[in-house]
Amino acid sequence: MGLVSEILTPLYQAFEHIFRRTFTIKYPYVALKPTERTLGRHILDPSKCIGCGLCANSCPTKAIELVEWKEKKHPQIDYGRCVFCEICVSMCPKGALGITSAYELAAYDKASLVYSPEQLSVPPKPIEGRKIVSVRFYERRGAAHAEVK
Amino acid sequence: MTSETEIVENLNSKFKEAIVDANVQRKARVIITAKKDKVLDIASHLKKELNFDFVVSVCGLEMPQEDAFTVVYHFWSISNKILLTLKTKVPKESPEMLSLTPIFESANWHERETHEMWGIKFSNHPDLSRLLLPEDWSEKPPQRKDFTLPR
Amino acid sequence: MAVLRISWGPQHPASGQMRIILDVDGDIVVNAIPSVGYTHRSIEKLAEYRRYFQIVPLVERICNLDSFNVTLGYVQAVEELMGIVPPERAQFIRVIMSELNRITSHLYWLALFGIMPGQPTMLMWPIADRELFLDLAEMVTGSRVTYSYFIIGGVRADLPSDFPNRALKTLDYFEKRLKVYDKMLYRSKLYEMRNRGVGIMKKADAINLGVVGPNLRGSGVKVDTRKDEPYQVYDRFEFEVPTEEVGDAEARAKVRFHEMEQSINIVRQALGMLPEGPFQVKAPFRAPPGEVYKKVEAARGELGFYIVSDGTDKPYRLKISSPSFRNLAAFPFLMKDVTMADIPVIYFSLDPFPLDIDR
Amino acid sequence: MEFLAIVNLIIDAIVKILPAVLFMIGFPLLGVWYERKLLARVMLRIGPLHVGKYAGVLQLIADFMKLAAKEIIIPTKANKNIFIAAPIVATIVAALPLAVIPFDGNWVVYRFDLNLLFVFAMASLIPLIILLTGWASYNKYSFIGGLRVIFQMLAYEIPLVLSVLGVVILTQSFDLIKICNAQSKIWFGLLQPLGLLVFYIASIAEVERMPFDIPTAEQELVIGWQTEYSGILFGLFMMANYISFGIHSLLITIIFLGGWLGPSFLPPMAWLLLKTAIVATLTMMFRGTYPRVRMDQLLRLGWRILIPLALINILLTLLIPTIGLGVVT
Repeated sequence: MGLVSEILTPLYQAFEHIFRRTFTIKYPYVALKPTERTLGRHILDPSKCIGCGLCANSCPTKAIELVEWKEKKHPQIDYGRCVFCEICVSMCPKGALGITSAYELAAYDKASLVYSPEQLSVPPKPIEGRKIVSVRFYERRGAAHAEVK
Repeated sequence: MTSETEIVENLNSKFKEAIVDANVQRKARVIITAKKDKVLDIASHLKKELNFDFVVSVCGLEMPQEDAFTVVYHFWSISNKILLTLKTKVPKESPEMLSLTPIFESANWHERETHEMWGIKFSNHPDLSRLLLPEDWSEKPPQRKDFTLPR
Repeated sequence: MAVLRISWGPQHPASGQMRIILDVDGDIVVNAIPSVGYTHRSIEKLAEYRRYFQIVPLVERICNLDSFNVTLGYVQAVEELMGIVPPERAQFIRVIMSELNRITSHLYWLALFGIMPGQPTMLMWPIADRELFLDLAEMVTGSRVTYSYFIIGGVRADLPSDFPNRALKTLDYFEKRLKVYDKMLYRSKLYEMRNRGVGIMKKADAINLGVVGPNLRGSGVKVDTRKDEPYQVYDRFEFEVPTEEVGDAEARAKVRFHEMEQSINIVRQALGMLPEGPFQVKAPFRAPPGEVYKKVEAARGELGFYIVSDGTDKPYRLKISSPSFRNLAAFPFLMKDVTMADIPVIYFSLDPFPLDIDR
Repeated sequence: MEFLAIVNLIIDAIVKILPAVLFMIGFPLLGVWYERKLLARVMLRIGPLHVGKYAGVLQLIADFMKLAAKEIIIPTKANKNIFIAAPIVATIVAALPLAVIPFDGNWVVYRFDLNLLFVFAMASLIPLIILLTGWASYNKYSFIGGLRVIFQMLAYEIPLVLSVLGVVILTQSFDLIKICNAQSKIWFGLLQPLGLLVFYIASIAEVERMPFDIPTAEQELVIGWQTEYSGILFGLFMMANYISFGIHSLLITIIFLGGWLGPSFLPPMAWLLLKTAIVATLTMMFRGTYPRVRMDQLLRLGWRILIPLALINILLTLLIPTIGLGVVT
């Protein structure tokens, strides 16, 4: 009897899972809602930035470079190199560099991954034209399951 | 249970000439510096008498203003819960010493890596072939201090 | 039949970024030679060119499935070198996140261990549940895989106020899921046929080869750094160190299963005892000259950091003794005179991670 | 008048082969889509999604077109003729049994008395083609995969045939139509559960599906004997595999589960296809539940358990009429 149950119990488990909610979401059509702390691209406050270069100096991957903009030095960030460790933000003495939760940074070429100070100072656009879901968690229905917000 | 100081005393009395320096760094850490020709004897003593079970890591080290590489072995004892650091110096012009693999099987792969990264030859090691570096690597061993990375 | 030499990897559905050269006689493997190094990134050398605080994002790439535990090891070693003690709250947060990360890593292992005999369902379910723990990590740190959350002197940010509730809820749910895995994998007849008696490593062999972590405990040796050399606040929690006597693939799998249960237990205790207070202290840039060897119990086993400092703001030498590298010694030993079908089972019962092997 | 007769003949012929042809094309296309969708749900995923209005139904057509458009890569040292011919021959041989399998009491392409034997004969040809493929590919994985197929065939062809013998003894016929019609009172599956069990397990091994897909074991042999194949040649092998999977599901239904017999609110063919779909679903579920067994375990199961069970089944069958419980005859 033990043998039969050892063979049939997994089959029952598999059948049971057919009727649960899926944990995958249809990503290009719906987007995950970032949490409050999600590390996305930076945002620069040009009025506070003094161009001291501490961010560039402390960056472990040398992703930050200081460039001239509006007759002053400002950081320019290469997202091909950035590892989102937040060291530059914690190093900034004036709080000019911040982090947003815009996580969709994919681009078609390497050059457009380099964000100039001008691009950095513009706040990121919110995700538009798509459903934004937050991953919620339901005990009875399956694994993490997406709920439309 | 053998305490840290007992281990140091035991080694000091047993290998008077071979041990250059032996001290207790802190709780559960013993550092020993020994001459290279006696390392094999010390290792077998560590295994048989002092209950050290396996080699945790082997690494090379190059201290400034020294004409020698330091080979550092770390041993761990399960029963005593003590980590023993055994250092020995090999001259830079002919970096060669006896392998501990016949005594500690667990030193095998670590010594291969050290051989590759530091160019230290472990004679009587069973297999010192390439491990991590590409097969066509022809430059000097990369972990040495005179191998500099491009900035 | 003549002996065929087969390259099992690096371009192979089941090998990961490493290769095992197999000498096969019919269906029997007579000899196996692991060939690694495809993902060598020379982290030890790169670290000599970076300041202490810049190395945190670097070392967590040793094993990005287990990055909390890896960074914890590094951060602890530097803290001991600098002689600073992080505040108590930071230590609790570190323990919580490390244990959650141990579950995450073991879930990933469970997924791979489940698919190696050819069952994709056991791949997807643990991966699905792993997402929940990644969500928890994202809630705290902002990233899902490489966190850079532990910094020298504490943690980067405090726990969010709703974190304990959500973590407890996730753990309650996860306990139920563990029962499902138990039925699906551990009590399944066909998995038992594949795993029982495969890749037996006796106690003496395991010690002699120097394997670590769950593999060593699966052979009946009770070694766990959290008990032997309690770091952070591990000495305040009550937990078991699960061991199995047999030393085969099934025993190693069971050890990891029970470790997940123990991790749930530890996180629950830690969340209950979480003290108030600061979460970081200021750390100096420079470390005094000296050397330190510090180890942690990462998900794959004991992970050691050996740092030699010469008094500057960069480590003079950083040596990483990674668990997967030490488990590599068991490969040629276990993969002898087994059938080819056992190779993936043995491989993943040891839970190697090629990035961790190569560094 | 003559012209009309010819047209009638042609229409008759088309109607006659219609179910077989539709099954040959439809089962791989819909079956693969259904399997992907089903297993995706077991694994808590969504599955095919984009192609087609509803839930990616047309995914397989898109996949097939992609495969057809791909370059056919032939290894330098491979035996070219066998390498290219094998998938084509395999597909034809796999589909041939459909010519004699009835879809209805009298809806069959070509009827003759020994059609069950013909089906088995064709089914046992496929492993030979696969062995040739493994040898012709000039690849170590392919070669080992080909050898494994032969091992598997030797171990499972025998119980497959033996398990049906019970039914053949009861009906005294090798004709599938007679076998099926003999089940109007009770299904042979209920009368001979042992025979059904052995036939089901052996047929899963025969079509190389989980948990017996050892010759194409992904984690060990990349995909075994198919390793060197790409493009449409790979697609043909896949089609051949699914056709034989469909045929074996049909056989189980016809021999053991009453075939097209059922309450009359559905046409006979609908009953047949419905039961086949249920059998196929169960087989697909195994793929989402069980790990693959090892070669030695598979052989042990075949030689030491299935063959004795099949023989016991024959013995019991012979006892039934002797004791006087004859239900059928």
